[in-house]
Amino acid sequence: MKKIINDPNQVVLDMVKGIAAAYPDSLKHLPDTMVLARKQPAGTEKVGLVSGGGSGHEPAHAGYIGEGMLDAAVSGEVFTSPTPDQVFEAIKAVDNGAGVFLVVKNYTGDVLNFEMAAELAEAEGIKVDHVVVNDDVAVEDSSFTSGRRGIAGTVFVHKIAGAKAEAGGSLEEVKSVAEKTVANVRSMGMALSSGTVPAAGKPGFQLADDEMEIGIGIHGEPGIERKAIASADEIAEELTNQVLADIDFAAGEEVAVMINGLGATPEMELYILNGKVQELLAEKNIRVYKTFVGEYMTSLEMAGCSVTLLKLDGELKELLDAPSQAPAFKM
Amino acid sequence: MKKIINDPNQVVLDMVKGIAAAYPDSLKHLPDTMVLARKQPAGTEKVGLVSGGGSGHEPAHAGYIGEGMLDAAVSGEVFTSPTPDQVFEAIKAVDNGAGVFLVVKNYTGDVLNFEMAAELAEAEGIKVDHVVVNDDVAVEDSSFTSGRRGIAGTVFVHKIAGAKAEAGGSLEEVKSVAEKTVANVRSMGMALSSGTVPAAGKPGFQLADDEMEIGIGIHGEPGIERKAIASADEIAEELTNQVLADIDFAAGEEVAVMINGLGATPEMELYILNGKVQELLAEKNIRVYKTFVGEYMTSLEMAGCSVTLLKLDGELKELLDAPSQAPAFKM
Amino acid sequence: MELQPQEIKQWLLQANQLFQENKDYLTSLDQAIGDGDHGINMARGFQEVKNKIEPAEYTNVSDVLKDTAMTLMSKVGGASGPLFGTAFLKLSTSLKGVDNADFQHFADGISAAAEGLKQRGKAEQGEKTMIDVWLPMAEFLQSQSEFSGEEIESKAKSAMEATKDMSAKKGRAAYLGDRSVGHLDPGSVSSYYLFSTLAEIIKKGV
Amino acid sequence: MELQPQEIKQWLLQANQLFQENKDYLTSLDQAIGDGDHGINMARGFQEVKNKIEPAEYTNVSDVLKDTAMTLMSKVGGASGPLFGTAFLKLSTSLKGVDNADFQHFADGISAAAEGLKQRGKAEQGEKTMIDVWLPMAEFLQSQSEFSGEEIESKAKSAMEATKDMSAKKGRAAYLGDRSVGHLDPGSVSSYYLFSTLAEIIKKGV
Ligand SMILES: Nc1ncnc2c1ncn2[C@@H]1O[C@H](COP(=O)(O)OP(=O)(O)O)[C@@H](O)[C@H]1O
Ligand SMILES: Nc1ncnc2c1ncn2[C@@H]1O[C@H](COP(=O)(O)OP(=O)(O)O)[C@@H](O)[C@H]1O
Ligand SMILES: [Mg+2]
Ligand SMILES: [Mg+2]
Ligand SMILES: [Mg+2]
Ligand SMILES: [Mg+2]
Repeated sequence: MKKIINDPNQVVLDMVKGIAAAYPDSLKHLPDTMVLARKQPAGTEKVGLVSGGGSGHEPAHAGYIGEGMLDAAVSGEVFTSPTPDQVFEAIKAVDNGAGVFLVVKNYTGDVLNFEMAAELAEAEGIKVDHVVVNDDVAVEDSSFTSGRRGIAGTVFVHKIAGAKAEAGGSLEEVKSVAEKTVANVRSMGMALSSGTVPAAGKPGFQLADDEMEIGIGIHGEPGIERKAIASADEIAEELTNQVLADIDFAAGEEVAVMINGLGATPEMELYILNGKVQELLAEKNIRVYKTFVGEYMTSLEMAGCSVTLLKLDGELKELLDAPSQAPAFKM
Repeated sequence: MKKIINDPNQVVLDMVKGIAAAYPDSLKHLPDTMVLARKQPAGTEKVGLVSGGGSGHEPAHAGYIGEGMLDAAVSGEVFTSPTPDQVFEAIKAVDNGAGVFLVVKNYTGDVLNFEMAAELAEAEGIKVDHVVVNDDVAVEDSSFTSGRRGIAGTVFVHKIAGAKAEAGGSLEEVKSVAEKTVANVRSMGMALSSGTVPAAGKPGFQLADDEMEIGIGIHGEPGIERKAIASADEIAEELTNQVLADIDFAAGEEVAVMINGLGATPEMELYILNGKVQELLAEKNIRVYKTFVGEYMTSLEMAGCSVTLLKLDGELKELLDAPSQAPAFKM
Repeated sequence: MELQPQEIKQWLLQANQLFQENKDYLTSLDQAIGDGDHGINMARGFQEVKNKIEPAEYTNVSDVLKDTAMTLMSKVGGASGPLFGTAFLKLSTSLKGVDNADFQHFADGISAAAEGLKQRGKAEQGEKTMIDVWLPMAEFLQSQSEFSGEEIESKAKSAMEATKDMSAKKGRAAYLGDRSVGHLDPGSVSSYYLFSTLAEIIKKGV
Repeated sequence: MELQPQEIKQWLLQANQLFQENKDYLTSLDQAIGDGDHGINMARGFQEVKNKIEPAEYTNVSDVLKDTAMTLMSKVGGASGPLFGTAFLKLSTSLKGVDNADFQHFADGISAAAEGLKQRGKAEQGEKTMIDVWLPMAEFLQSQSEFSGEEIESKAKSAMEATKDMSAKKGRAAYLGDRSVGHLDPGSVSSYYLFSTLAEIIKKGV
């Protein structure tokens, strides 16, 4: 394992401190927690927006804190959901009376810990609601199992719910746009290599030199198929088609596209992939309203990418376009 | 070599097309070239700002095209300076009568090709001037040799010269702030592993599992020292001290900090490094005005990072803070 | 026999030792069908449990178990943190009011824990989760009238081993569906460790 | 003897073959003390030269060389593109007005090319660049009165080999300073390939 770290068991705290040190004017690190929160002007009365999850997905989630997006982010251990007490601290820190909305990715751990935090907060009289993001079409959407995972599409939920909260939307209104976003966002990823959890010290899985894995999760959870590495065009086709197969598109409908790098894949490759994705959408008469290419939801230094499509209507477009000061999603 | 590409010999063209496809409203791909340029409103009369270099440093340079930053970027083959005719096309495309300013990194190839392009443009009556960025303190600053390399500090030159041009500065004024930036910016990098040029098919160099290289260049050019991998704190100390040793600081002076990832290093590690860099600067009574953490000037999928400090005065601060719509440097 | 606060403490301290020793093994189980952090999570959590309960003096079993529950809840995270936290919290609540745990009280506590796990995890038996150890164990204890170290050990072991042939329906392994067959469920192995150290304590106490 | 347009063309086409065959070797030389693209650059550039000049009909040597120069200039990039481009442009300009190149004309052209390289590269002899092949070659030719394939080959080879012991002052290898000693300069090896194929053409033509 080669990493720029100090103690493998201290990476999250060191990181949280390093993030706070980077943005002292806009961020504060809540003492004795792994919570980063926005420094808000006194008298703010907006709905508080909290997200978080295991670490190792940077810039998710702390990079999305800022005017127009999140109010706080909770960092768990690497690839491990944060604990309820930590989430509870975040909720308390951002509650201004209008209630707090939680954006949760659909993993058992995240759901359990955030739910318990919400219970703790409600017991103290704080209004809390949440949405569970499950955009990963690599996994079957079943009510008999854990269901689909939440991956890069979560960033669109942050953006849109954040814009609504910033605009003064009520807790119910924020929830309603967040649910609309979840209903309309789909993603799928692939990997060429695994990341290494610092405390584990070795890669989460092994792929041969000529292999790739389609449908991989952002924690290295196995995908749909392991097979010979294909060209960028073929990968674009496979991911895009799987995403499109999962959601109905009428010709002429508009989408936002996110081409997300999983950590070690150079931007060059993401743009090469994007070229083909755009071509495929154009062929299918799906109009691209806006494209985001970069690292939005990573998996440590995994090499690979994901493709996310978000079907837009007028309301979602407006919220997607709203200003954001979050360092990782400035608009 | 595992990459998301089609033909290893077509990566630059595929990438340029993919970038153009991502930002169709703001960017255009000049036909039959590797030049991307800003779509400007008719009647624009600002100084045109052109940068470029070998590919493989994404988001440099095309990611910096946008209002408030570059007008065009020229992409050479991977790690290979673009040719004069390509740079010339960019110059012609962005010239609106106020002249064109070139930001060149100090590599023999870049300097030669951009100089020749300037000669071609001048022969056609276009006013052209340029600055050569040489921020890498890993290399001795000598007039008897090629001198220092240009690395991540170049992004600050884009930002500041871009803001000046956007504000209506003349070619001379743009040059003057660019030169001031170059005089005040210093960087140094390190690597844990090498990137692979697609057409070469194998890594540029090999580091053992317990080795790192200090002072590496962004094309894999060897550094100052190859030694046992150190902790993030030690790396922060080594890079920061080398940078500080090269430029005089009076206590209380202000800097902009850039912690730049070279490609495969997760943002988590960059923030861990940042924590220590900020601590070191605070100890030395150097005030940090603004911090940028992310991938700004990469070297394909090299694992590693660089630390850049830019000494600021009132003028540079104002220009650094000016709005920018460039996808990779929104402010 | 009755389990005294000191024995409950010993149980958890020995379990901690097992989690430290088997950290890499548990992590490798989780790498196969999950995200590869289970051993790290349990080792971290039980180290904190040790730090919390070792120096403390307890006069009743409920308090040791409550401290354990709260520590797991706030130090583990992931799926296993709230789940093991819930299990120990239910066990603690169930034993409130007595100093020592007699067999029936303890058996009822394990039943409450298993029920709590089902609710928290929204999972049923047979879905390849830790529930597949806790529920059979609860049922087995309800069929007994006295602590038996040997039988608890063997029951826990066979329940744990039975997860190997299951196809996961809950937790991360569910993403693999039938490809999870052939792998032990990491959380069930951890649960087995808990019951096997309990069995040792019982054997010593008898 | 005189070099005719057809021979110049043959020279460059054979050089292209050599660059294709030695692409990996040149790249590995550049990986050691540069950025590992020199072989790729030369192979790409000379492939384009071939595409340009092979189908064309030339009535004078200057035009073949000019097409070569312009192609290298616009297809290679990096340091070697403008440098080899400049060398061939100077050679072409120097041979303007004659159909075939006699020895003295050609020798003067190589001198002009070497001078052009020095100016373009702002470099001197002994700094471990391609100039260390071109300049000795120019001086050698000025001391002769007729083409000699053997001597051109051996002169180019020894000049190329001499770069091994030099410490780089210009180009990317200069970042290494004295650590560049012990490695051949890639651009000098490419320059040697040019002169060694020229030598073969001369040998055949004699
Ligand atoms: N819904 C659930 N109900 C009960 N137990 C579960 C559930 N989901 C997961 N588990 C248990 O949690 C274990 C995984 O724990 P751990 O790896 O620590 O957390 P995570 O899955 O969040 O990484 C699984 O092996 C399984 O036994
Ligand atoms: N200033 C210079 N003058 C002359 N030749 C130079 C100079 N700098 C570099 N070279 C030559 O260029 C060669 C490197 O070419 P290449 O690898 O294609 O370009 P780059 O260095 O831009 O990657 C060196 O081996 C050297 O011979
Ligand atoms: Mg986990
Ligand atoms: Mg090069
Ligand atoms: Mg796990
Ligand atoms: Mg080179």
